[in-house]
Amino acid sequence: MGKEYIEKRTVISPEGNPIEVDPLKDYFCDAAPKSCKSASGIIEKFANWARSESLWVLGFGTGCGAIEMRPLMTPRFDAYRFGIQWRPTPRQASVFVISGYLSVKTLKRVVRSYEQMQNPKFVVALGSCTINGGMYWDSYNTINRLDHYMPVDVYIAGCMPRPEALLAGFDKLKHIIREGRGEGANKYAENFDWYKGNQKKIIKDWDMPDYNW
Amino acid sequence: MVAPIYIIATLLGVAFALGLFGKKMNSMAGLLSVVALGFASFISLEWLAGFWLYDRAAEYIYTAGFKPPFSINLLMGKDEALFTSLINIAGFFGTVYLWDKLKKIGSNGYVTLMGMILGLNVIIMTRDLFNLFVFLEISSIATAGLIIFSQNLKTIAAGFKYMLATGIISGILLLGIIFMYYFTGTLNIDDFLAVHSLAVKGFGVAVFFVLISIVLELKPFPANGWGLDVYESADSGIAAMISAGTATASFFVMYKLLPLGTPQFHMVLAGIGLATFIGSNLMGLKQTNPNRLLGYSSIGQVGLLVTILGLSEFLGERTTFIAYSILISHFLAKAGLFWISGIVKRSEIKEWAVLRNNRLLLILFGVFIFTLIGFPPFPSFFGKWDLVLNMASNNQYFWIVGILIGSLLEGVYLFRWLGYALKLDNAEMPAFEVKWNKVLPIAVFGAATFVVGYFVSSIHPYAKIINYIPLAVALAFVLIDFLPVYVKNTLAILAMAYYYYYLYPTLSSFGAVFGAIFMVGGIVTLIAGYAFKGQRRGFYPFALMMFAGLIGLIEAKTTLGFFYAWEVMTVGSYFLIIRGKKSMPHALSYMLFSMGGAYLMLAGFAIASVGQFNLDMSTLSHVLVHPTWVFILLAVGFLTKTASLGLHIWLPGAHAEAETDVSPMVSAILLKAGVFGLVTLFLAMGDQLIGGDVSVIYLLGWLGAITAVMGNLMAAFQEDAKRLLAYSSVGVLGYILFGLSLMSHLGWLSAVSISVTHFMFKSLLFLAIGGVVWRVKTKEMYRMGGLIKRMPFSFFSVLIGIIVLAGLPPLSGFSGKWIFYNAVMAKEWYLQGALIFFSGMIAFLYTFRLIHSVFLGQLKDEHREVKEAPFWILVPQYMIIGVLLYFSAIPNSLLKPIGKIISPYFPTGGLEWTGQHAVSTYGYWNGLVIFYIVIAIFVTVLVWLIINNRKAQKVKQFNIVFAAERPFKPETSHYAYNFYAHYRKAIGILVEPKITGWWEGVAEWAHAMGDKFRKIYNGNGQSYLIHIMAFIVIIYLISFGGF
Amino acid sequence: MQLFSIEYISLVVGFLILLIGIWGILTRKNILKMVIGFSLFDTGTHIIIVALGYVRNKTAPILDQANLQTNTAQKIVDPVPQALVLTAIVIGLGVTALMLVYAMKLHNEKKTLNIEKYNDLKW
Amino acid sequence: MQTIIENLQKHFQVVSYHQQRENLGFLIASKEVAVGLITHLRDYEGFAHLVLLTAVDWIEDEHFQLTYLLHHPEKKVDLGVRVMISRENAEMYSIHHLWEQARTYQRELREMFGINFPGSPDVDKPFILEGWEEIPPYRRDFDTKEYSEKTYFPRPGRETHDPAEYMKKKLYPNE
Amino acid sequence: MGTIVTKILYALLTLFIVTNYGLILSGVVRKIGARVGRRHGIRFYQPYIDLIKNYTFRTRITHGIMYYIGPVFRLTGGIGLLLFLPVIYGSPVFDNFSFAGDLTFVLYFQFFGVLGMALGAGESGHPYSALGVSRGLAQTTAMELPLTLGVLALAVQYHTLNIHEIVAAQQGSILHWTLFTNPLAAIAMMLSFLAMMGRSPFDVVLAPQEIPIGPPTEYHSALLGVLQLNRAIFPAAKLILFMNLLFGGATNWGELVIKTFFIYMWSVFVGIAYPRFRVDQSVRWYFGIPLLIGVAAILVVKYF
Repeated sequence: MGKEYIEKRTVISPEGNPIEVDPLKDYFCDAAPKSCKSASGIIEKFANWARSESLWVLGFGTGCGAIEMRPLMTPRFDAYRFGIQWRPTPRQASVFVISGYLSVKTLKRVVRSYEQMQNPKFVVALGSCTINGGMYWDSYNTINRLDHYMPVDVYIAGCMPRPEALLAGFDKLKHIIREGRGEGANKYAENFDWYKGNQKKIIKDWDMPDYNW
Repeated sequence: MVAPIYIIATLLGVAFALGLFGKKMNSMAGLLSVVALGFASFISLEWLAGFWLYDRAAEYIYTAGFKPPFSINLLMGKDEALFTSLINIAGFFGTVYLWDKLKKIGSNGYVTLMGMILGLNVIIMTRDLFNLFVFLEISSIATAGLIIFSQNLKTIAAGFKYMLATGIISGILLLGIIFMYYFTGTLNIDDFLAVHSLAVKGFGVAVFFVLISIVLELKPFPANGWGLDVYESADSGIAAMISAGTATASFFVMYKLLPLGTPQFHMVLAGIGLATFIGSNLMGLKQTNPNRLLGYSSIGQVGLLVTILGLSEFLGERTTFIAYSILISHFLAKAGLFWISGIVKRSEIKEWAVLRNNRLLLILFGVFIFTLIGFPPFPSFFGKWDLVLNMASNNQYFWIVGILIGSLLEGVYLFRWLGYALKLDNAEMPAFEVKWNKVLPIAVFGAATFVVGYFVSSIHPYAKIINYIPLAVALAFVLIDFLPVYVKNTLAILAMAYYYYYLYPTLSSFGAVFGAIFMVGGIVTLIAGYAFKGQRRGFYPFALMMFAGLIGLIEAKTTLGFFYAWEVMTVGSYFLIIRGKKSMPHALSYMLFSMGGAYLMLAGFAIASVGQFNLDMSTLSHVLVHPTWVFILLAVGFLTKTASLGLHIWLPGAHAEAETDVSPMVSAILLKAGVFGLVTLFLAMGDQLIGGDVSVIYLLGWLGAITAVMGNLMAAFQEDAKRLLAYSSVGVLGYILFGLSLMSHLGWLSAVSISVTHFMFKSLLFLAIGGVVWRVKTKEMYRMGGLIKRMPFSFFSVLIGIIVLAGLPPLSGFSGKWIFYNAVMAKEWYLQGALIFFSGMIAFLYTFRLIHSVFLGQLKDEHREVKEAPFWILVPQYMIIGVLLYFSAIPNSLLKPIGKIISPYFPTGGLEWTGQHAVSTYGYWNGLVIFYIVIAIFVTVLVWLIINNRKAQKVKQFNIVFAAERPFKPETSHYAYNFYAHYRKAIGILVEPKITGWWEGVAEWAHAMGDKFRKIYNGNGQSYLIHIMAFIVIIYLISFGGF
Repeated sequence: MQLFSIEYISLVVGFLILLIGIWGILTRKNILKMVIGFSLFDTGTHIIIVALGYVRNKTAPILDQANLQTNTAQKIVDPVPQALVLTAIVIGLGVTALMLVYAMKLHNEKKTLNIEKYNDLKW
Repeated sequence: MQTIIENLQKHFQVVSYHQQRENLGFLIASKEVAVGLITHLRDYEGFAHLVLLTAVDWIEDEHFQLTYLLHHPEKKVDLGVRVMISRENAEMYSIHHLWEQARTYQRELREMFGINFPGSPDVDKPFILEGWEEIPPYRRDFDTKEYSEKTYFPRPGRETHDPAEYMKKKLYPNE
Repeated sequence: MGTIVTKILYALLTLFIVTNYGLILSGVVRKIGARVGRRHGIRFYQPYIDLIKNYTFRTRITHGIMYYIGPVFRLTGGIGLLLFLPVIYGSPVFDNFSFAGDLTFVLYFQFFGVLGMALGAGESGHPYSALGVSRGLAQTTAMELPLTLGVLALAVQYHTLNIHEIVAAQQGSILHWTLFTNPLAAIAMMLSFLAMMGRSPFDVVLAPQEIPIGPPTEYHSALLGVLQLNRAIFPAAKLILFMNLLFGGATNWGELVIKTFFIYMWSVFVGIAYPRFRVDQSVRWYFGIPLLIGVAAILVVKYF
């Protein structure tokens, strides 16, 4: 119910011929993601250094933890000095900060945004809610483990973690990237069916393609 | 030679003989009448031929064996022969037309008709005043008799009013006659003319009574309500007789008696005529009943003829030519129109769309309307030309203004009517019955308009040197209209190509440039015509007619030739424009603005001809009187065609609603006619000063700059793609006007080169957008979108088109802008120059909007399977693109020749070329190097990007970042409607349609005035009589009361 | 022309009748009355014609044996107006007759003779 | 407040009235009269503002309690109208024609409690939950913990304690 | 042949220097902005890292051919503008291709990239892209009017549209700068310059970092990298243009760096001090005082 927009429909062309439109197939690219080989040796190291020093964060406040991210930009914490800056669109961002609990409804948007980011991409998950559901662990609508739905590079524990903890988390992420372990995007592509299965298990009204390019 | 008395004898004899016929012999009676009228026509035509071909002398016919004043005498001269021919032919064909109706009435009908024609014949021939009275009465009794056969109450009431009025009028005539007799002792007109000079005091009053009653017979405004009612209610065949026959005869009486009047009375007469002409055409605006409309028009035309008579002192020996050419046009056209009305039998002009069911009648209808208004090649065109020219040479500008205003008003309702007939929906209207005997007279008269037109032009000293071959070729396409479109298209292209080949060696200077635009442009746009299927009836004659007119402009040696070509072009383009689905109102306003502009030009040419020995175009360079006015009139005339601000309101609709390949013809090519006119004018006349210190061209420069800004601004706010392009044409033409106004080498170089490139990019854009509209069946840009995926070739065309339009380097549009900047600097018109630059900025707004809203953004569901535009529409586009790219890389291939053409006129301040490197006083520019450098950088960057960006995943239209959501419909995700909302908020106040509103106000005011005036015709016969009496008193006071 | 001469009086009378006729045509609403006015107008005209052609102490321009021989031209009044008036009367008759036919037809259709009722066509 | 109630009792059958505070009272009306009563309160008594509409699941009594909380902007008093409706075939008359915003509350109640409001616009559209297939989650017979464990991959190792017991043990381990 | 090769090599040299200068300049300016806000701020070489990172993305998508070559147009516009300008006065090395076109050409050429980029953004199908373009174009038209008037006033003053000659006329003393010889034109042009640089209060076109709006919304990876390169080169080229026109040009790189830095700081100062205009507000603003100043500049040079 309420999903007419993904049902097949027939429109009339200017010449008067009926055209069948299948929204999911016609509007969206349905290619599956592929795991990308990393370059070899020093080039990849250099690239990883660049990636780690230029963390463009997707500005998407997913939960209550979003409020903890704002002070990061203030003179007191000033994340800019670490090469962290906010981008308004997933296309240009490389780090996705999941800031707090995720309801099923939010998860759907998160998955979409995550998939719209380009490889390599990194996920930083904030707070206990993303780890095990936190205080909402037995809620009918809040996920318990984020890593069942997308690869998570860094968990930052706390309810909520303070900005200092966040900075420490970002620092950890930098190390991970520099060591070449930030391959979440590839992991996602390789285990795509599993992740997709988990996602589809809880997102009942699935109105998007399997992979949002 | 058969003696003219046999006309009378035959008609009278047959009329009496018919009285003997019984009821059962109606066909027999009819046949006899037709034969009699045919014989009468033969006699008068024979005389006419005798006069014309063999120079016979006029012949008097004496009756009863005495000479006047003791008997009645008749005269058969050249004029009489002509007029009796007209009357008898009208009678002959009228009877054929009325065959069924008269048969129903019986022999009495024939008798009455014979009586009427007889009466009119005698009226024309007689030289005896009392005899004139008698036969006037006979013909009006006969007319009333014909009317009374109708069974319709309205008709009978109208007939009664007619009787009352003519009774009173002839009573007054009789009084006048008897007093004239009392004072002179004779009734013979020739004798009156002899004694006229020694008239006593009372004699003048007597003459006044005679003349005023003849004037009243001609139905002057406002004492003509009775005539209108008859026109409206009588059977169309009878109305045709009255309009063609009675009015013609009455006119001749006026002509005959004219020398009786004093010069003052002639002026009064002219005034009455003009008031009638303007008044009845003004009131005609509100008419919806076709017959009444024709009545108004008829009265108006007769008013014009009366004016001409009244002004005969000024017109001198040309009076006859002018009056006759207009009269014959009116005679043929009005009879034809009444007859058509009788076949159509619709009492609302909006229902005339039904006429489309019969192609022949529709064509004839158009022919008659154009004849009536005075378009070439019909006789009245030459009449009006001579009229205005002669009035100008006598400094009678007031009359010129009046006559032209009246003609324009007439054009309003006639063209509206034509538009209704051509365009309104006729789906649910039943076809009407067409009988051969009804069509035959109309067809004969229709053909006669051409024959007479040719004849008239052949006796006109200047008209006969015009080259009519292109027009004839265009008209010949009417005959092969049944052929399939590809045959006609090929023929048309061949004809154009051959003519260009033939013309090419003779072209020089600006003629060569504009000749190339007109002819090559025509051929290129005609190629798109192959995309059409079927027959495409009615396209080729008019397309070729338009091109014939354009060619004529270049070929024109005389101002008459120029004006002729201008009008031919207008006719052709009118029919091209009205072909569009919703273009009826736009075609009307196009026509009216064109007419208005043409009349200004006519006036300008007329003033320019004063004191000249001939009408050569070169006379414009040494205009003797009012050169400033000539300049302004001609300039404004041309500016109507180039759609400058204030005169632009016809353009957007006309160009936008036209068909795919018509839009480029009218927008990219036709507008250049105005530019060519301006070029010719500026070269011939140079600058003019108003009041000694304000330069007209300076003002035109400002006008051009403001037009450029406003045209572009309005383009930016359009939702309709073709309308956007149309407004863009307004803007670019403003540019060109500005460039020409600079009156310097560079200014002209930029204007002429923009003229050429505008032809190319606007054809390109109109064809490309037209091709898209062809497929997606809408012109609203926001209904399209994402079509780049479906129509990549069209997209590329539009891309090139807008880059050239916006004047972005490295493509050739920039050359115009660059030259232009230098020209502005040299001329020191900085503020105007800044405006022009600003308008160029606004061009970015609408060009981006055009390409984005149509080709980029979200593809709509309905358009998922649209095909690329038809092949034959793409072909000319890519031809143009090829040339554009060539001009971009090698700019001097275009600019050098134009520079050479300009140099003789503006020798200093040109460009210095070293290869492709151009240097002006202020700056420099090397198109080729820029082209190479930009391409080199572009390729390098592209390669760099491709190296870095391999294997990109192709995605579909909804794979966009949508704030973590997804788009639901393409419609809601396509930002296109009101694209510049914020801009509108900021400066939208500039583009409120104030000018359109002003023109609408003018139109409304004219209609309201017409409506107000016509209320005097309250339908009461008695009021009409009061009008007549009051008219007499007022005219008497004006003539004799000294005011 | 002398005051109170027969031709003057008839001229004045003729004009009076003519004016009465015009007055009738312009003011009466009844069609028949208008036709009568028209007749008066005609008659007035005719009287004027005759009056203008009258020459004192001369006879009617009827050529008989008696006056055919001597100075006919001096004895008769101007014959042309006489001839004209005859024609005019005939024509006037014709016109009046036709008007009456019209009046009849109009009355048959609308059962009224008021001219103001016949204004279906206007403007 | 009292006068309002007295007025009301003239027109409507008010089951009980309970004054909680000086400016807050609750009354219980039957399902049939409730809408008329609320309309009356809005149009004649001046309770112009619908503060909220909510429900309580009295599973033991087998009914839902709907609470319409109305506010009187001039007198600054609130009046709650309670309506008991059966859990079986839970249905109530819609009041979206009185307050436009009521439709949102009713959509929420429809989704969370499964209380139907026939005629309320969009009442069947998903409100917060997208594609919910179980029994409505706010009904007390829906076991969220069981559902969560079944659905959301609970991370193993999580221990749950009774807070009072746990803290006592932790703070006073010796007792 | 040899001259062409040297020309190309010289052009590459200029390009290299200006690209680096542009990148560092943007980093430094952001650093200064941070310091003003009592922050430590980014590292001055951060733009390099961002640039490299964008080129090292492993996946990318494309919405179609125009989307793909839109950034190419953009960067071609930027590089072209730079190479058609005389960068260092009197230096044959850094004169590049300024022999090909004069000031008019340069003023028009800057739209080459803008239009191409707008088309590319349009093909992405994102409504915000089109919205950003529509805002940008509208603001540009308004901004160009005072600029044009100023340029015309300059051309009148120096009787040329040749940038070389304009620079040459300003040599000798600081008082020969157009800024002092023709202050009205300079003011008009510097006001237009604000919107040209796209900083606050005229930055609603991109609305950086706040709402996902503006033409580059859909651009990423190497496509974004190309745009970033352009964002280093294009403003630098514009700075050089203004320096040549108003501030006496530069005879060496040091002078160029100092002058352009201060010209840039003008827009930075204004940007920090003033909040953002809506598009209709900025359009109206440009039709107000700046336009009047421009007209006054014209009148002054014409009649005095």
